[in-house]
Amino acid sequence: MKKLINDPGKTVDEGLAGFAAAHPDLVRLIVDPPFAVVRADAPLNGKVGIVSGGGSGHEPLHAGFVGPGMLDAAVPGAMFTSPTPDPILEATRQVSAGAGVLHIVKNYTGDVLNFETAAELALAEGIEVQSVIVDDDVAVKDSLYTAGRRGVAGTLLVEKLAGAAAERGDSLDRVAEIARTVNSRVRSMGMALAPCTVPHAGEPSFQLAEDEVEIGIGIHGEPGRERIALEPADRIVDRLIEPILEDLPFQQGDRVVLLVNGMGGTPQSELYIVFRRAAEVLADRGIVLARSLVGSYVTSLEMQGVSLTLLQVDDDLLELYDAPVQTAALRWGR
Amino acid sequence: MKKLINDPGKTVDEGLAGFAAAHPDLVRLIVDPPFAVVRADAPLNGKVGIVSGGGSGHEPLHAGFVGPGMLDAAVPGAMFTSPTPDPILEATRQVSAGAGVLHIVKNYTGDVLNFETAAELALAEGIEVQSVIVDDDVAVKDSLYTAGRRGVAGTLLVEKLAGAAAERGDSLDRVAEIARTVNSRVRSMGMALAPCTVPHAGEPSFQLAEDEVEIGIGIHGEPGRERIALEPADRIVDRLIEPILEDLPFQQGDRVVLLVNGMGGTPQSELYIVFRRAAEVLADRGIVLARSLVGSYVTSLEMQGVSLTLLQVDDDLLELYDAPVQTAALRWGR
Amino acid sequence: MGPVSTEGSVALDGAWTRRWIEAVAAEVSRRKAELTALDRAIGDADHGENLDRGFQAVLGKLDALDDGATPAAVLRLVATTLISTVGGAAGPLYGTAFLKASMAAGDRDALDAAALVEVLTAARDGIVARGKAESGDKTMVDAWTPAVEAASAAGDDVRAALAAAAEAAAEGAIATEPLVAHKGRASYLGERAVGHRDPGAESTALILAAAAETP
Amino acid sequence: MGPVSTEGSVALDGAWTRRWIEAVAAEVSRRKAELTALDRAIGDADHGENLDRGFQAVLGKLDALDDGATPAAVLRLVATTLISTVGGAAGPLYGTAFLKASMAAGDRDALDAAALVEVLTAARDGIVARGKAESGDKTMVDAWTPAVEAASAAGDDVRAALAAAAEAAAEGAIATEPLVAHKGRASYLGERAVGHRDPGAESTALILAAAAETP
Ligand SMILES: Nc1ncnc2c1ncn2[C@@H]1O[C@H](COP(=O)(O)OP(=O)(O)O)[C@@H](O)[C@H]1O
Ligand SMILES: Nc1ncnc2c1ncn2[C@@H]1O[C@H](COP(=O)(O)OP(=O)(O)O)[C@@H](O)[C@H]1O
Ligand SMILES: [Mg+2]
Ligand SMILES: [Mg+2]
Ligand SMILES: [Mg+2]
Ligand SMILES: [Mg+2]
Repeated sequence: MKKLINDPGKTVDEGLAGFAAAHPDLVRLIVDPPFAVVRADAPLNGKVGIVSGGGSGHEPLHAGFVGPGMLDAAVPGAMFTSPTPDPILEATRQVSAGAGVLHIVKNYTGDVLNFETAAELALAEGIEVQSVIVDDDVAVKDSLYTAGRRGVAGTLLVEKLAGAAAERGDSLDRVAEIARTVNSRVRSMGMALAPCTVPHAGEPSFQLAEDEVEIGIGIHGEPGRERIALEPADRIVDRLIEPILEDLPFQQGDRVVLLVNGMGGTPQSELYIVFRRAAEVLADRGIVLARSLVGSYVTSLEMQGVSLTLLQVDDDLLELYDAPVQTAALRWGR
Repeated sequence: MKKLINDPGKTVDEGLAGFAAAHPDLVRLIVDPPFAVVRADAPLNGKVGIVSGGGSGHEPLHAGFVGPGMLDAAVPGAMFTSPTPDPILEATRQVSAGAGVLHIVKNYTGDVLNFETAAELALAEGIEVQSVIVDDDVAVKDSLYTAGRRGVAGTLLVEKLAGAAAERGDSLDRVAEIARTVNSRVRSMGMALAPCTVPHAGEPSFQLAEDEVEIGIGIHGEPGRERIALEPADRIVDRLIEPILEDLPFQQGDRVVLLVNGMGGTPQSELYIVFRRAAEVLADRGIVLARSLVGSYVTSLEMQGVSLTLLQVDDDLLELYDAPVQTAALRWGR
Repeated sequence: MGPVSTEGSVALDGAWTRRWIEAVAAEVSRRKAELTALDRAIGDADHGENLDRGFQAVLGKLDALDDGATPAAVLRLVATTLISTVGGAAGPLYGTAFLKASMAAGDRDALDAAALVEVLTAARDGIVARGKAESGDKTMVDAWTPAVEAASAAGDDVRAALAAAAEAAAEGAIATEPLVAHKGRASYLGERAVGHRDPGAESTALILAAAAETP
Repeated sequence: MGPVSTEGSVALDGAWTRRWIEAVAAEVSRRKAELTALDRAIGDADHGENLDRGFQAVLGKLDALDDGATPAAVLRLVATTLISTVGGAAGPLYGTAFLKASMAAGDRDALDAAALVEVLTAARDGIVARGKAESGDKTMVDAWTPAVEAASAAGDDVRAALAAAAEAAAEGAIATEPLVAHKGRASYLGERAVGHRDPGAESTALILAAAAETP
């Protein structure tokens, strides 16, 4: 294992210390209980607070999205491990400004349970909390016989659009409704060429042969649909986009935001090769590419691979997408 | 070699096609002669045009920096290979708006020679061209007995500040002078944990043992100062920052922009661990951290590693750094 | 307080509860890599690390407890510490288990066999209430439920009850191997989870084995 | 035009120049990996790929030339094609070499030994003017300069002059091995470049060997 770290047990702490030192204009770091990254100017009078979080190792998710127009706080857990209720509660307190707080939670048992406890404790302190569970990953069957779909790169879009709604002054009910609408219209699927290594584990989370790829990979290296022989990028894109298109389903005339997301160790040129084919498939289907986002936003340490995300938008959602955002990892508008 | 590509010979073409398809609001793609990425609204009446370029594989450099406040055109060559004069000339024509054109060239023999030819041809067509050579890499001795220092991540800052000067309407002489000033005050050094593989080569550009790292690596995988056993991140940062600080030298009371740049395959959390130590060293020396930039901006495909860049700034340079920029890879301000 | 005979019966008082938890912490630490390896196969390779972080934190807090602390007080400390240090799925689930166990122990100074069964049942029910797993879903519930049943069938010798619970939990953990998972991360694997033991069921067996062996 | 005897002398006319360039293209293609491997050791692993891209492009354009094209016309086509397709350091350097060679060839229908020396000298001088390398800097100049000198010492048989140039270039390429580089990417390596042959010197030797062998 070769990493730019000092101590496998301190990677989360030191990475957050660096993040806070690099972005003092955007965030402050809560170290007790460890850890929460809170928007520098929170709480903002009368604004709904938005808190997200989850295991570390998916950077820039979530801390990189704290700032005007997006999250009020991010609660990073240990590497790939949901945070405990204490820092979630503390973050909720710090961003509560009288208008209630929205928790955006990726659908993993640990995240759901820990955010649930924190929400109960916050409620007991008189803070109104609503929770939205994100489960956009079509690689996993959503049935009574699974923990349900995982929350993956679509989380970024839920955070962006809900954040924009909160920023313009929408009520907690309305912000939560928007977050649920976005979740209901966003679908993702990912793949891996090569695994990542969690620092304290010291060995790769899974093994792939030199000619194998995993289709439907999770962002913690959880296996997905199938393991196949390496194929040209265009064929791999087809394997990812078909299940996404069929699922909602996305139809001719739909307008979409297309997010091509790198898993952490994928060069940008490959993301654009993937984008090219995905845009081609959409054009073939008569689906309108309303907006494009390409980058490594919801990652899995240095995993090599990519995920595709499609969000079906109308004018209202597009307005929220286009609204200004000022965070370490996502910036546009004013 | 496991990559998200279709054909090793087409990675540059397809990546650029994807880039242009993702960012039609920012750029247009010139395919004949292949290739140049030109700002969508170029030429801008009376504005100095800024053209940069070089081998592909360093994305988002340079195409990711085309847009308001930065480059007017980027000319990508084959993978790791300087472009030929033809597309440089064509890009120069397309951004020429009567106020002259600045070429920003990284100091590699190939880039220097090809841009030189293009500049001569442009001049013959009546376009006034000035060239600035960027050579910020302190890993290589600048002596009569080498090709001189390489241009690495500092190029991004030369492009940003010169771009801001051109955008506010400075003359060609002034923009070139600013670019040269930035180059004279910026210093970088990088390292690699693991090599990258150029698609058409099919095998890694160099070999490192499981416990080895290369200090002073170039952005094409060119060897640097020394090969040493893996050390904690903080020690590695010290090895990179010391030669940088000594070189200018940077002194107590100086204000600096600190750029921590990922080589392509490095997870963001590691970049922030590196940032943390670099900021600590600066604080120890009484050097003032005026601005911070952390991300994978000047890369080497999927190489794992990091580079540090320091730019000494005064109020004027800081104003140019802070000026609005709207490109695919760098955005701030309005 | 001197060493307690390992023969015959034992009083499950506050001091015993503390010794048991210390033994759990030691075992988790020793078998951390093994638990994580089980989780690597069908999860995300952190179960051993998670529990070790939690029980090491518990060790650090045990000293602050009164010497005369009741079983409930020890269990409550374990619960709150696991909740605030473990995270993931195991943190809230084990946290709830110890919390409900502590509530079931009430103000008793020591647990007799009947109380032990009540406590184990409360722990199991807490996990089921939080995680909504059924038997056969390939989770820690598949170790807890047989353990509760075996303890209640063991009569009124606490040591026999503990031994029966430990044995049943161990068997329950092994019995998760042929199953497809319906809860937790392993559920994402479908048929590919077959043949692997559930890490949480294994850590449950570890916790109950430590109880059976605690003098 | 039929095959030309490989014995005795040969007319270095436009047709010969074309056959030579075709032979270069074939050799570069065949030895591409070898040239790239030399560049991997002390550069950036693209020299073979770069030249192959360029000479394949040249092949595609040769057909469009007049049958009666002069040596200068062929050399000029090579120059402009290399300049617009190779890139990197080798593109402008070889481009300039062929351009200056073409200018030196003038409107001659064929080159005699004296003209050949003029042409080779012009090529070398063009490279030196663009790249500013001196002898011993571990670049292609270390193959060109001995080649020019050997050709001019060879008397007035063109075949002998070509053979001498090829041999000297090959020796010059080998002689780059013990050197530290002062130009190009290899200069970044300092002492670590010692023991490796310069890829550009090797490709120069290839180009001149092809000339010596072209009937
Ligand atoms: N819904 C559930 N009900 C009961 N136990 C569960 C449930 N989900 C997960 N588990 C248990 O948690 C264990 C995994 O714990 P751990 O690896 O620490 O958490 P995470 O899955 O968040 O990484 C599984 O092996 C399983 O026994
Ligand atoms: N300044 C120079 N003068 C003469 N030849 C040079 C000079 N710089 C580089 N070269 C030659 O160019 C060769 C490298 O060519 P190539 O690999 O195609 O270009 P690049 O270095 O841009 O990748 C070197 O082996 C050397 O012979
Ligand atoms: Mg986990
Ligand atoms: Mg090159
Ligand atoms: Mg786990
Ligand atoms: Mg080269």
